[in-house]
Amino acid sequence: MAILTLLQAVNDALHTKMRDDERVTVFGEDVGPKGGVFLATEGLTREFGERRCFDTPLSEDGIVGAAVGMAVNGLLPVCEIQFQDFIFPAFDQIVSEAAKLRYRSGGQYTAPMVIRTPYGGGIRGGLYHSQSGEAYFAHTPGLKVVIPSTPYDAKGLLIAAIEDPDPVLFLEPKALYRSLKGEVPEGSYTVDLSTVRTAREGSDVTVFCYGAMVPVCEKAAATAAEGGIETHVVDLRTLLPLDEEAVLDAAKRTGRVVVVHEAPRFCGYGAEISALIAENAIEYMEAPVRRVTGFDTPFPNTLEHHYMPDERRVLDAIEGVASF
Amino acid sequence: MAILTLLQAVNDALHTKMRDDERVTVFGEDVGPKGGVFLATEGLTREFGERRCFDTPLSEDGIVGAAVGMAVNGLLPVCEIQFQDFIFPAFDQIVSEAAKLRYRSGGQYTAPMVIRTPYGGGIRGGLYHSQSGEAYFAHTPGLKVVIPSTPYDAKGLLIAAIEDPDPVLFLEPKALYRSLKGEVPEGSYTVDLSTVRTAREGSDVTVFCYGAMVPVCEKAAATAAEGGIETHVVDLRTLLPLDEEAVLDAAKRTGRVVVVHEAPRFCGYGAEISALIAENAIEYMEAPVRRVTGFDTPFPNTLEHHYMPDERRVLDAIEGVASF
Amino acid sequence: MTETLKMIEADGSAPSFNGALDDKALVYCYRTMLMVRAFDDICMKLQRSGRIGFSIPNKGVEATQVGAASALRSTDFFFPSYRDFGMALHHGAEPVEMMHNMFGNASDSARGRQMPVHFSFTKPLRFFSISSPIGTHLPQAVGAAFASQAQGKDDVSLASFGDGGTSSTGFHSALNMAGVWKAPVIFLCQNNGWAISLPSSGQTASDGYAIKAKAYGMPGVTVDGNDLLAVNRAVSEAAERARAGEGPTLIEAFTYRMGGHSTSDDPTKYVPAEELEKWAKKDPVLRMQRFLAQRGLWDEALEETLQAECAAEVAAAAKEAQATPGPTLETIFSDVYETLPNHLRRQGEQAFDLAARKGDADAGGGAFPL
Amino acid sequence: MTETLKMIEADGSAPSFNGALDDKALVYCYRTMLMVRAFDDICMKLQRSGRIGFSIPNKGVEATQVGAASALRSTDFFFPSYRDFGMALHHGAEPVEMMHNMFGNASDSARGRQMPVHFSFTKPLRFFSISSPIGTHLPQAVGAAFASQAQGKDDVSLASFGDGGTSSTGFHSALNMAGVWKAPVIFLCQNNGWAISLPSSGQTASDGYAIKAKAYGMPGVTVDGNDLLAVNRAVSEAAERARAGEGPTLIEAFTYRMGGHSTSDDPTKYVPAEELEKWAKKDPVLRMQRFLAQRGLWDEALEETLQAECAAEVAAAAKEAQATPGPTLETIFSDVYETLPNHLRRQGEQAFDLAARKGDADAGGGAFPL
Ligand SMILES: Cc1ncc(C[n+]2csc(CCOP(=O)(O)OP(=O)(O)O)c2C)c(N)n1
Ligand SMILES: Cc1ncc(C[n+]2csc(CCOP(=O)(O)OP(=O)(O)O)c2C)c(N)n1
Ligand SMILES: [Mg+2]
Ligand SMILES: [Mg+2]
Repeated sequence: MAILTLLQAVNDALHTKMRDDERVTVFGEDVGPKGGVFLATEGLTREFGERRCFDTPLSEDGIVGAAVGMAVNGLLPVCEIQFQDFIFPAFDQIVSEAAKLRYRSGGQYTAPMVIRTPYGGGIRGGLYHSQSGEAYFAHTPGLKVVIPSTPYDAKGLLIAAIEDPDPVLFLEPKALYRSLKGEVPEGSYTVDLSTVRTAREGSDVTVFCYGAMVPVCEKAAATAAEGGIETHVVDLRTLLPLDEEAVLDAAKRTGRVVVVHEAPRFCGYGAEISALIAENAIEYMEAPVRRVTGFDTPFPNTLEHHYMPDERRVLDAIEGVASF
Repeated sequence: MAILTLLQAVNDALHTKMRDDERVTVFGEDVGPKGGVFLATEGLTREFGERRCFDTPLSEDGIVGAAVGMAVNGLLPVCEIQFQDFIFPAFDQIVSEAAKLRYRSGGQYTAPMVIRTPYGGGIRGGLYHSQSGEAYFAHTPGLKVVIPSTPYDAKGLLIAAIEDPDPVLFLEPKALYRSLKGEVPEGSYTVDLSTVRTAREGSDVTVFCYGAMVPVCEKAAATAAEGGIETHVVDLRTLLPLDEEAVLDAAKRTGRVVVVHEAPRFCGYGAEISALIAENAIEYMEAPVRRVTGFDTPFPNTLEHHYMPDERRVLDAIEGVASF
Repeated sequence: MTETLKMIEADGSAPSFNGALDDKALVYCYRTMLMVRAFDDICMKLQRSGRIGFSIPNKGVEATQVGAASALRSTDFFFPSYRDFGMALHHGAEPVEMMHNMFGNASDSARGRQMPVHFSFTKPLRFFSISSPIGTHLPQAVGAAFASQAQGKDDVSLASFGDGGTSSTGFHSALNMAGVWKAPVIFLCQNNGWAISLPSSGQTASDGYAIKAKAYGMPGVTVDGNDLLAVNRAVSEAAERARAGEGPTLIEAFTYRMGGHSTSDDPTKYVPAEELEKWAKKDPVLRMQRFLAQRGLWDEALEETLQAECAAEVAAAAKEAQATPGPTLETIFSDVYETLPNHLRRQGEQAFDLAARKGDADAGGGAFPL
Repeated sequence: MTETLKMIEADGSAPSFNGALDDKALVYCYRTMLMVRAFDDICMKLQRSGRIGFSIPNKGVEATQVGAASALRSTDFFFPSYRDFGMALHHGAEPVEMMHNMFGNASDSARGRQMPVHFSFTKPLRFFSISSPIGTHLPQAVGAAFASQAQGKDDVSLASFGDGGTSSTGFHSALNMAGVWKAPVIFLCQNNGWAISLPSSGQTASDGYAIKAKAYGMPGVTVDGNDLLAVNRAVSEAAERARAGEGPTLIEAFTYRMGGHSTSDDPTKYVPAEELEKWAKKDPVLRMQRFLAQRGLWDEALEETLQAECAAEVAAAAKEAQATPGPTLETIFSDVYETLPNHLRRQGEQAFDLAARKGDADAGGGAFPL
């Protein structure tokens, strides 16, 4: 098996599905000859031609709107938003249109499409090249929201997203694009949407996380283990629909829970995890459900390492709930 | 004191502030001669002229974008989005611009502005005239999010919002526009932002709600009282920033909590309330924290009364946590 | 403003008509216009009597809708606005199916989820599901047109929208991309004088709407929207260009909304009475009638027959729709995704359970059936 | 494409120049151009050596920036793009303040919260805080222009953006509203040939960019963007019209981005070498230099002095900025709102507490000071 970076795994998934299915059409800003600003689409125009991988004008609304139109008329669009921070001009197309089309038409029209976009901090991108907007989308029925944290999952989940009959927002943790390598099978395979991944087994504390926070939590868990705390790390990976049973099982297993994400805390995705537990497993809890998150501020530039949860902060929370 | 509907109270607040302060400028679609589709701005163009209350082209992005520009250059814009469902083309201006301007410029530029918009169900408006999008905005640092549930609060909170140095999203429960009357003082007064309102005192169960759900919860509380359950009803009214201390106090008071809103449950505003409690008051809880919300689907039309939490559903939850 | 294409004179003569539509087709167009009016009328009555909640009148704009529809095939992809159901009727959509939507009942293709007038058909024509946000369907029409072309089909997309719609985000994104892609799409701007209470003169400072095509490198055409033949010609020409790979066209149909914006609107508050009178004289249905009469295709007897047929058909449709029960509780939860996710299944089960325990909701067979 | 306004010939002669800028002003403009280049150069070096993270080069577009700035007052409201800091320099912004931003340090007016090149000034000119999303500042410029007018001031707003920016949502909303409002705003589209890797020919199918003005009922002007005098004239005329209440103007300055999009970009991957060579011959700084020489305002000695001055000033600025410490932890939490809300105060206190307990963060005085 090849050892690929997460970025290469994304690229591999696109190549694989484009070879498999000629309906798959990739477009967005700079995704053609340049191969995308992160090079996730490198080589696609060369291999599949301009009709199947091409640059668009600077219009996220147009990109996603056109994707909906392609999806209802026989193609399988996989569009890219250059940074998740720039998805907001397309918010209306995503939330009002793609997500609600099947429902409002009684299934007469559907939008099998994927929106890929790099999200999150860690590249000194400041307010507008660092955001984690998953909660905006996870609150939108009709959408699926996926965030991989390993090269294997990146490929398998992206292929599953492309094959999915409903619109999928595929958020790629840009901080892991090149920093993370892992085994990736050749050819096509899928990772089921709506499943979580156990990144580490443990019996004392359960940590829920996703995307770029997974390796941070794994590190914190390793350090905690040195101090005798066994941490169970769950990579949520499909944020919507969420495998709630698995979440509750993992929470009950230890009765001590920490939820970690980069996005601001208030009304962030972590709140849903806490709420699920407070509603369905509160009697199993032996400690407060703690959240370790970005602060409720915009994303700063110079101090981003203080803003993003790091091993230090996660570990502190693990120790806190373990000793409660 | 005059007895006004919530709609009249909004109209009164606008008249009052426009008389007080000539910087206040009202604009949006159909807000001029027609007085708005709900008549919230009726009479303003007549009294203050076209320069201070006027219609715009059909462009929410333009409306909010222009409001930011007016705000940084000496006016106090109060723009209207005709239905909250149509705010999404302006999402970028709200989330990327208005909310982040003070931060990104180190306070050199600020956006004291108000976006008023009717939200919520109850008028057979289907998918696109019924939504409750508060969670999208409450997850956005830099914004304030306000939802009144009484005529008194509507006027006092709106005046406070107009006077506030930061951008405020003012969501008006359209289901209550004409159905609810109450005493409203003449002239200017404010209701502090970031305070909750105790709508009913009780010692057995605490219900958190806002907007059009407040009267629903009050009715359920009244019925519960007949069955011997004393319910404490808290109208959150300023969703961001939230008075978290008051929320935690009210939750600890009974140890049994129900959170109610119309919006879909998953990653809805209620999740934050549950999460706050799970993090800071879990040891006081004697029952699961239950949420009674809209379903995780788009908003249906014919069956909207099944979709929106009603007395029946709230009461069931109150009884459920009371007897846990 | 660019020159306006016009074919039917006030007296009904149409010297430049080249027979693009044969006699049968002409009468059929007229019949569709009457059907639109009949459907409108009964909906107004149903709304006034509280049987349906809402409707959107089409009086005044029938020639634009039907003229455009008559220029296209039912395999073309219609991306309509809420004021366009005449296009569907023209291609054979059943009034009763539309009525099910007006009542939001169990037989509605959208299961009563949408407001009235938000139709959706996949047959006998591709009439895209209408949504309320203005302008969002324009980039979708471009994407669909791109897809037709990519799959080697010569179908075109028609995106229809109002003067207000030109200010929307979607308008700009769509026309710009369509221009760059040379997508086979026709943009039909129905300038009906108003966007709710805003006159079209307040919507933009441009000299008419067709001129906006210049910003996107495509031809712009202004056509008399109350003249069915002129609209048919403009749309036919645009469709021909599109099918030939020559790209998109923006058509401004200059017409007039002769009623309120919707049944919720009181236009007397803002529409000048003189303006309404002026346009009443240009009534598109009368105009078409005079044209047909001049060609010997119309007489009082035909009028009576057609009117009676249309009235009967919509009345029967309304009766059937009214008698059809409302959607069942499960329709709240279905069609969010292709497969019902667990959290929604649970929410549905809880709703059914509560309905069973506390009544006040149609619980169907008792168990949540999805 | 509309006719292009051009004043300085390749040899430096400018027969149509009417003395709109006096000799001192002309040399000052030239000096600003050199300062932009000096600032750019040192930033490239700082970036390559890892001292700053990012920069955006301006080589090739200096005449457009400085020409536009020289036509406006510092009380006018500048809504710049990230490639426009020459406008700020021209009105007296200090290179050292800009450098503080490049380093994101404690003296940066934005407290190191933004990426480099995202400047913000309230004095000596109103240079609106730059944000990364493309096109959002255009409707803001319209609102600010409206506000100036409403308050009886004759200040204008300048909105500056790229060819890519014309496809954004904000472009459409802004130009349409400005047209309807007759707002005193100048839209300056810097068509520099590229939007990252997309050539401007792929951005739109329209015949140039100035023609887009027609869609909004305002004049559109094309100007040679490498010709400072021509840009100055076009912007001056637009400003005059705006101040006189005659509304907005769209100006397309036709110029060329002679470097990469940013320091993160490798343009050799997609920019044809011939194209770059062609434009190198039209270098706007050389063009201005020749013009000044023809008027006897330039010689080698002046060049040396100016270059030395600029280089010294930016070097000193870089030195000072580099020596300035980074922002303190509290700056994460301030300026979200005017008053720090309780939940943020708590988050800040926790951050300080953790830093105190576990180190690895500058906790300042130890207590959360806001
Ligand atoms: C994005 C958006 N903003 C506002 C509305 C509310 N609204 C519904 S129809 C309408 C006017 C539309 O005018 P026009 O496009 O001219 O179409 P017409 O009704 O005249 O056919 C408005 C403002 C909406 N539906 N969508
Ligand atoms: C809304 C949005 N989409 C995408 C981007 C990413 N992006 C940054 S600059 C740029 C190209 C801009 O081109 P242009 O407007 O011509 O300006 P130039 O860089 O040439 O000065 C893109 C696509 C962005 N910043 N904002
Ligand atoms: Mg209209
Ligand atoms: Mg450019």
